[in-house]
Amino acid sequence: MLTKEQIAQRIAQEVKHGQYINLGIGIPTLVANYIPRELDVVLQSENGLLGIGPFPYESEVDADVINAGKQTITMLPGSAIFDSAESFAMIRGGHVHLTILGAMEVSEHGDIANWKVPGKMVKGMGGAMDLVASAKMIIVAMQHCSKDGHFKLLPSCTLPITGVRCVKKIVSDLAVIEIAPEGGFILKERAPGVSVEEIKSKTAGKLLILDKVPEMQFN
Amino acid sequence: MLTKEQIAQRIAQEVKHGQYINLGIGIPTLVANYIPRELDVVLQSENGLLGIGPFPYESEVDADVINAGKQTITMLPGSAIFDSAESFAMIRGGHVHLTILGAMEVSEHGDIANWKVPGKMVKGMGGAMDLVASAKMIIVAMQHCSKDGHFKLLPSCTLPITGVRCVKKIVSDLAVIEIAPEGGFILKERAPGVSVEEIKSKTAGKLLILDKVPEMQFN
Amino acid sequence: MIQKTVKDAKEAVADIASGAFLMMGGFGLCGIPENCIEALLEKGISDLTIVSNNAGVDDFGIGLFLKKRMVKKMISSYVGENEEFERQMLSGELEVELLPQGTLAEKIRAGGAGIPAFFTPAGVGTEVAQGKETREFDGKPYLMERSFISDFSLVKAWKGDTAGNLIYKGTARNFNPMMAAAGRITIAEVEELVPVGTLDPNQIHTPGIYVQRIFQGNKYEKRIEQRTLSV
Amino acid sequence: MIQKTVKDAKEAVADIASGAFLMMGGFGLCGIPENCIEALLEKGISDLTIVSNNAGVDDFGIGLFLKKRMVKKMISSYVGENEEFERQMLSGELEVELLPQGTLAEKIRAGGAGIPAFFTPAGVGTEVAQGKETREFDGKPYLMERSFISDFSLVKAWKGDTAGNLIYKGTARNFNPMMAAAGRITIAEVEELVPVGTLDPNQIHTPGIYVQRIFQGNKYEKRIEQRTLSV
Repeated sequence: MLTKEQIAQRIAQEVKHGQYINLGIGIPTLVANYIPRELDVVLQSENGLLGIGPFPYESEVDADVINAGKQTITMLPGSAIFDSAESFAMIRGGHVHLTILGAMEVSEHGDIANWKVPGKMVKGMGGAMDLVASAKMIIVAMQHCSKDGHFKLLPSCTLPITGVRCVKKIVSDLAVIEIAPEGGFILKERAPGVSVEEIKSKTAGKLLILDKVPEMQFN
Repeated sequence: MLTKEQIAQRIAQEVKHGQYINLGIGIPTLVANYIPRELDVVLQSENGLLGIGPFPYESEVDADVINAGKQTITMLPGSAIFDSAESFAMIRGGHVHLTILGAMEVSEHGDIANWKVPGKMVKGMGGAMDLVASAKMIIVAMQHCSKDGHFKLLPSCTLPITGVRCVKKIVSDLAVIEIAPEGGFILKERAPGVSVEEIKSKTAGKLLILDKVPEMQFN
Repeated sequence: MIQKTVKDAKEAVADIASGAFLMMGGFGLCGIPENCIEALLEKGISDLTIVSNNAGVDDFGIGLFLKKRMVKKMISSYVGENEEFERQMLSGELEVELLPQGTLAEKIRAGGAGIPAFFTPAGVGTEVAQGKETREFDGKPYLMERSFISDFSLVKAWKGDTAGNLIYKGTARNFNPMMAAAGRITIAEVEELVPVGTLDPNQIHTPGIYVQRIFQGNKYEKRIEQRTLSV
Repeated sequence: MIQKTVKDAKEAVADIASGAFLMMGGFGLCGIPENCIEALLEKGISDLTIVSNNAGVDDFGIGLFLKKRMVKKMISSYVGENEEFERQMLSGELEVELLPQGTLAEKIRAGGAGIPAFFTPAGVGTEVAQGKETREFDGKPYLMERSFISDFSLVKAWKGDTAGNLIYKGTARNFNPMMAAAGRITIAEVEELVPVGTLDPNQIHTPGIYVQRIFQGNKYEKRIEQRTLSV
């Protein structure tokens, strides 16, 4: 089973040179730490910044420079600031190539639920609905099952969804999975030491095993 | 009969303190010269400027600072530059209070035609269609008849129109006219020395004379 | 230039009454109109409808309005980090309309720009689509969204001049420019109010035409929600 | 940062072929991509569809394309001041779509922003409304307008950095920012190309995400159409 850091590390392998990327809150934010330095990519923060830099040192903290998780951050040389309408023009217009975000549930058709648990939790969708409706490549970072053992990879979502048929890839603590165009979770890679059987038993939706399923590689 | 300058001078009397104003090409541009200095107003140029200043002196000419008539101009202290989408956001959103523009024809219902003579001249509507569809107050500066004696204030326009039921007021070389909500040209003022009879004979649309018709006053 | 200066926040918000439809700039606590918020708290009005991306935290920003039960309805995209909010919402005391953040931003932008409606892919097939027209363009489904115009927009900028021109700093810009354009009356509070002619016309973020009142705020706490440091 | 620099105009436009759908920035001759225009003239391609507010003058700007019969269709708001244009249009050699300037600007803005369609009051009841859906909102009629996306957008800025961030000067900004966002490939030519970190992030007009190629122009004539002076 992967740690959160390892999930982030595996997702970072999906990043390509020249991409503009939006990282959601939580595990996705950690991905930034593992993107190879030789790749030039730019991180977008939907509250209005291209070129997210590292967290500031104490002396650099500026309350007017935060990311979408409301964390204090820095800007990189070449950064640009813009308003929220422009930020989502960028996202909606397909200029952001890759979106990485968390999920509570994903269906075998690529539907995603991550913004509401009726009667329990309603924090709102923030920018997630715009992101999943627009980005060309959407990767979900998530735990394969909930802590109390409930399935999260399902035939169809039980929670209110964030977007329809949008997720392309999932990296969980157990596996790398792609969504088949006609529906189904294609098992592409296993976490080190995790068996195909275990993944099968923890996936409620249709799991497709088209080929040998190698272990994930980390360098 | 008024000169072009006098038409502009009479229109300037309609300007109110605190207004944002868009002036079209031709006579409307001249209005700027007659706005009383004690009134604070701001002139908008639809190519992306608030705060049009006077023409530049030779040494101040900047090819990157022009008005919508492509004339070199200057900016005033407090000016702001913006792009064309923002400029028409301003116009369409009703933030520009007063639009003054020329016309080839106006109908008694306030329709205006000023962008096309089929088969002869097609320069395009530029920003005129947006302006007449949006501004709260639209004043037309025009010659009452064409040079060859054709009527221009008509029951309905014969040329392709620029906007429907939008003109509120006309200042011609002969008269100040308001458009009646139910249709008709209400004669409000005569040019010095011009008789009501003459105006009647030069207006093809329904001319309404509700009251005594004073001569225009110039100071 | 047209002069827009008012004395202070109290004068600026004097005619905002109970039942008003307000827009308030800011993302989290970043770029919020702190001085106007304080002045409204003192007025003690109620039944407000507020468009704001977030709802502050329990003891700062719009959270303070919630505590005093000044709000009838919130229109936001994300309302976590606020327990009193959650309590009022779940108990039904507070009406809440949640919208995708980009849809929210664009509805406000459209309002200021005289566009009554537009189409967006965000929210298609979700709860957000309920009661909205869905329509295909080039084979892809979109929702039709209507625009927002406020009675009063309360925005916060870094610098402003007496003609109402505004410049924002960093990510404190966020929703402020669109809200400034979408207010019937827009009140701008700034950290520094300067004479006209001081700001470079090329660098104005909000042209003065959108601003009816401007004043320099008394003080800015600029509270940080997540102080995250490199070590 | 992602590096976008190309050597010159020739390299920048190398893959623009006959039949392409282009957007070209500028209002009149102010803010036009002079170096890209020259490079395209040398390539001698044809059947172009060009979105540009104006069509240049007979011997400068897009007027030069018209002289060489490179243009199949112009989409503009105002095309006066160009005799060859008028001749080709009236003879039927040139297809022309005239749009209200604000509609043109917003169609481009919508294209870059992923909005397939929006409603505007401009043109209701006129020739422009032909074939378009008219719809009432709050008792007022509006036209539905679709968005534009170009194969290539050619824009001109004052300063730009190697990551594609752009700053415009004066009214040379005009249509350039929206077109930059609405191009599948956007080529920016600038008067001064600077290293990343030189431009203030708060003052970027076009964020680099919209720009795929950038170069410093060889020279700029910046011809003035109406040199009007105070005396």
